[in-house]
Amino acid sequence: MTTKTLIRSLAMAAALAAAPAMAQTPVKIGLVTTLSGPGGYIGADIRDGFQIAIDMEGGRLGGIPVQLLVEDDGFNPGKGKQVVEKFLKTERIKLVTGIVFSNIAGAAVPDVLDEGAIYVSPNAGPSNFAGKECHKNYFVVSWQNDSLHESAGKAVQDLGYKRAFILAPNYQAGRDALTGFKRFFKGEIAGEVYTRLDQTDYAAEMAQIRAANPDVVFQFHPGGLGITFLRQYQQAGLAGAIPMVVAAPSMDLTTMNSVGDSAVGVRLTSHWFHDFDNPTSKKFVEEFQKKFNRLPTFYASQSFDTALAIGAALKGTNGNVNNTDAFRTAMLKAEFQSVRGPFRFGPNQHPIQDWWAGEIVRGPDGKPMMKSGARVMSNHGDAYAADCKL
Amino acid sequence: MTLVLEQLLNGVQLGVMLFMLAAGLTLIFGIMGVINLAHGSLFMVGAYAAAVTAAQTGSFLLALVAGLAAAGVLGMVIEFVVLRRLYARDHLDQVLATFGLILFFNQSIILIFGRQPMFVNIPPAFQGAVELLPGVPYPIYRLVIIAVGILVALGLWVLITRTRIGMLVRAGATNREMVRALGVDIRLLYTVVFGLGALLAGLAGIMAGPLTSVQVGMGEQILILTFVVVVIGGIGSVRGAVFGALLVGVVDTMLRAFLPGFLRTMMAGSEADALGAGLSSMGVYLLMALVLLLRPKGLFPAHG
Amino acid sequence: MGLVLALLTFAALAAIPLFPDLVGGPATITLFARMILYAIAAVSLNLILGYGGLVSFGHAAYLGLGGYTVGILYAHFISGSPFLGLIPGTNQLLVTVPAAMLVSGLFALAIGALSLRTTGVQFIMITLAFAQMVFFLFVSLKVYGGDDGLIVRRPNVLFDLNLRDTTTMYYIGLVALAAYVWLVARIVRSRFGRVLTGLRQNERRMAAIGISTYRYKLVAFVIAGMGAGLAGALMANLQRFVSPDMLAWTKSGELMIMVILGGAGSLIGPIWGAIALVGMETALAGWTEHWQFWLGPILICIVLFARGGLYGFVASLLKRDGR
Amino acid sequence: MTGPMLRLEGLVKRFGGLVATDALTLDVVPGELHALIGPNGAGKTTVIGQIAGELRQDEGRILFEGAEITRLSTPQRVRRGLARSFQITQLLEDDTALDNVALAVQAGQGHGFRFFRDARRDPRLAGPAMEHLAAVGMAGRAQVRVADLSHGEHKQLELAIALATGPRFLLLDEPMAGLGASESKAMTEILRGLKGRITMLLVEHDMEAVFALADRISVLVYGRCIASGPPAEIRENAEVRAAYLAEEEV
Repeated sequence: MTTKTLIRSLAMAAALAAAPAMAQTPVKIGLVTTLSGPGGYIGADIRDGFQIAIDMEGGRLGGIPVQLLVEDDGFNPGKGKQVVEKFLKTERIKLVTGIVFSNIAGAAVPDVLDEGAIYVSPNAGPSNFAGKECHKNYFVVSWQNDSLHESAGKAVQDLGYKRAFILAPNYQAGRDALTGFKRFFKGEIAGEVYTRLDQTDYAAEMAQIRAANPDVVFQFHPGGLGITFLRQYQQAGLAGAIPMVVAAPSMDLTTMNSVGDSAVGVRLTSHWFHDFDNPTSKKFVEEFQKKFNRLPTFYASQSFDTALAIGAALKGTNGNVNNTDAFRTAMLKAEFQSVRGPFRFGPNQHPIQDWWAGEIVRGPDGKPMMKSGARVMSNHGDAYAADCKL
Repeated sequence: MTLVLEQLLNGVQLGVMLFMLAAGLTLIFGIMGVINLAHGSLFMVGAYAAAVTAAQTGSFLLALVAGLAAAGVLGMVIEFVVLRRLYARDHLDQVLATFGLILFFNQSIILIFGRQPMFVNIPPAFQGAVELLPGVPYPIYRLVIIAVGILVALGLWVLITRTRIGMLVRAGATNREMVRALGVDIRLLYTVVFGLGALLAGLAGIMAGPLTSVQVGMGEQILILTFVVVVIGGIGSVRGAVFGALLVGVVDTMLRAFLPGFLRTMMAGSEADALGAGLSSMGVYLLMALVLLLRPKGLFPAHG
Repeated sequence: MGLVLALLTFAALAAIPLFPDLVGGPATITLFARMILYAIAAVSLNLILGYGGLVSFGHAAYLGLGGYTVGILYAHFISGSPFLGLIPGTNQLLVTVPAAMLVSGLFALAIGALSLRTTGVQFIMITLAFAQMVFFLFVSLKVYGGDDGLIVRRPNVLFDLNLRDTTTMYYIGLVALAAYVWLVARIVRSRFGRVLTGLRQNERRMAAIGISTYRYKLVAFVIAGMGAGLAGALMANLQRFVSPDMLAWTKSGELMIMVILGGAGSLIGPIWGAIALVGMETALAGWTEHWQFWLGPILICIVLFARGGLYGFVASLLKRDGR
Repeated sequence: MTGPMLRLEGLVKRFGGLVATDALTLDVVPGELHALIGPNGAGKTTVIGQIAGELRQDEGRILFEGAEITRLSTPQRVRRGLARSFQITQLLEDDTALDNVALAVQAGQGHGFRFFRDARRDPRLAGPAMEHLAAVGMAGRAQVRVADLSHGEHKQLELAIALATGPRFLLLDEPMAGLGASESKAMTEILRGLKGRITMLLVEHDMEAVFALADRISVLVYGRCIASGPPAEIRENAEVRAAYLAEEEV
């Protein structure tokens, strides 16, 4: 026996000896998210939503002590990969979550899966991981990207509009958005415009919208882009004239507060609103407001749900994350109370859930306020599940 | 046809914003030989100071004053603390040090105001739209920006052609050594020029605030476009900055507005959109390459 | 002394994967591999910036072009359809890397031919603007992922080596770095190199002895572009991912910082610079989310007070001891 | 070859409102050392710049050995045998004296695109370079870095570099400026040794040297040539005396 193998077997023996105590060592969860750049507030809400779930259980999830490691991906796929690599190899983490943007997920998630670790998405649900390339260790708690826009398309259809002008930035998620919208909107497309991702002035697009004079405008511009778009929509005198329907990412609470008055009247669809009247949601909103002194966005709610889902799986496996098959079985049962109400995983391990309409109205204090409305879709999955063979 | 007119106005308005940034940048380089990447940060800081003041007081006038003051003061601090040590250095050092400034300012803004974009309301007097032609309403505020731009250009023209400072500026832009030989207090001239450039950048930021969201990184987006303007117009030339800015503004807007539609008449919709979006974002750079091929020193070179 | 420092540097770099625990675990091998690849790009930039005095602010464009060449060839290899209907895709490293260098070199030729008609600050702005143009080109190339980037699911193939293994990639990078450094060392001592260093010191003098400077600058520009293409091609294999971010203007700025930080115009200074900057960024980012808040002033201080970079500092220390 | 070696015809150069060269016409015949003198600000260096091709004249033509070179670049002119030295020395400060001269030799040989062989070990460069250094009396200083050389040595090195390009015509811009008496004398002797072999146009303030060396002298005032002729004639010219006296009074 060489020295090296001797050391190795000693280490192994030590590890075995420590096994009974393992239940006490916290399970490490790696949360890589976007904390810098214009989308940084989304990452902050995802981090805080997850943390609230842990805090509410006193440092545990599903009764198992957990340790949350948070790192910024810098809104940069390469950086995201690096963080994931560090999580997997240096920290030996088996549970990764947190990514906001589809392009970063596209770059980093394959590395997690290649290492045999588990990824649970609190936000991004790009189409390529939902269909043929679905994976047994890949879960999405939020939504499949398209369904955001499918629900908006359905809502526009239900509202009876005939001609829609649709706009999105020229990148994968933007193109998916318009595809998703068109899947459920059956009327005429009065105009279809791709904007630039770095664009700050939409004057040219406003002129095109006015020239086309549609019944309704659907646009997908998340974060800062959307704020700019909405303000200029009002400035161009279009806000009162042509109604707008958007999906949740184009009108979260942060966007609404930044936009101010021009948000009033905009309709949206989402799977969760902060005024939902179920106990889990109420408790979550209350605790979140108490700790962070602001209302949680739907991003925070998704992350909270993600933490609950992981908690349920941890409980089912008694905190053993090394047996990923057992973990997966426990996870798929989704034995937790979602803030959204009914929730379950579809065959491709993406959510099947309800979608709701909402509207920005003027609140009692005169400021814009987000209000939930009627159900738009029930038990809605996604269009890609059929391609997934698990 | 009315759509073309409207897009033309949009292009001019973008050109005016670019001009306010490019004028400062080109003068600072022309007189001091300094390339200042942090010029975009002045734009951002002006916008932030105005946004915060407007949110606190609700007065656009106060916001204007605050924005100008912030950009001016910051400009002076930058000049005094960092750039002053770089006048004698080569451009490389200037680029790197001001690159460091960008990182610092962007993070400082995040630390102070957070990452969430801010927004300024259009002052009530300028809200709404006017009908330029029947059926073509145009936002008053954008017209105001164009007007301010014209005033700034006229003001600069008077300053440069009719005053002693302007005489020195002109002399300095053509021959830096000559100004030194004239025995002028060069420090004062530098401070005046730099302050002026900072104020213009701040003004552009203040004007941009109500149009676009005020957010970290807004300075760099426009800075690179400003570089294109300066290169096309000719370094050190205010006249070049005017023409370069209008050219870039109009070309950029027109390509964006009409190229995809034009391509769609020739090929399938989605391909046309993708190609159109790509070509229109590269358009101004191709324009710059073309200008360089014909006139390597730009359209209106200040140096002989 | 330069040779000794160079040999010491390479010996140390060659030893790093043998003692992974000493440098902080296996994940850091990836970190060091990235440093090595950035070092290739920095050395290539140093050829024109440090030796030739050409302040190119768009060097990341060639890095990205190299990476995308690998990515695009891989995408066509997987799909089976040839690029532009002519060029078949491949995953052979011995094909993709030279192809990447060729593509980067051709772009450098076109961009350099235009940019080098100008000098000074105009040159800086123009190289930056052209790099932006390439950036937007890839952002809008929908078929190759556009803004989202392009995933290279499996790394290229080189004989029977497992390139998925970071240590293997590390040594491939190190060999490439050594080869490129050797090439640059030969070039700067050659007749061509004498002209190049003369250009930096006094371009007016060069004209006055009858040297038409444009062609020399252009050739150097192309050699440097090819070096960055090499770095980019290997980086695409290491990260198994390319995105427009690789050719963002901030990346060009970082490459310049590496050169200056390590010591412009010295053979191995840029290698130290690449290691130092990537290391510093990683350390700061691990410490605070607002790491750029600290990196910015550090950079300014380096520019203002530490002339000659790390290499200049070490060289002056050694000289003092020697006397 | 008949006619002048260098001919300037109606050269005009303006800087803004200032006319630096005012319809200047001047001939330099083969083999002569032609001195160009004049008070400060007369535009002598501007003229040199135009002949060397560093400044583009606004009007007029420049002919070299009968051919018009007005549109040629500086390197093209150098390759035709028209070299210059600088008043403010333009040297590669980080390199040795030998390197500076060797580079000029290399430029003359035209093999710049060689990438592998160590240029410093190339005897085809070092050999001729050493000869040129020896010609200006600097053989012993070949391995000294330029930054460590004295001002006088910089001036000598300037000349050696110009010679290394193998010129038939040499533009000398104040080679004695800032030199001490003995250094000036040495420089005068070096130039005297070149006379006859290389045609020269000398701009110089050191009148002792000018009158010792020049075959002909032209006097430039405010960009115009007010007198041109052999030294003895110029010495007696009233207008020249007035121009110089006026300067001394200021």
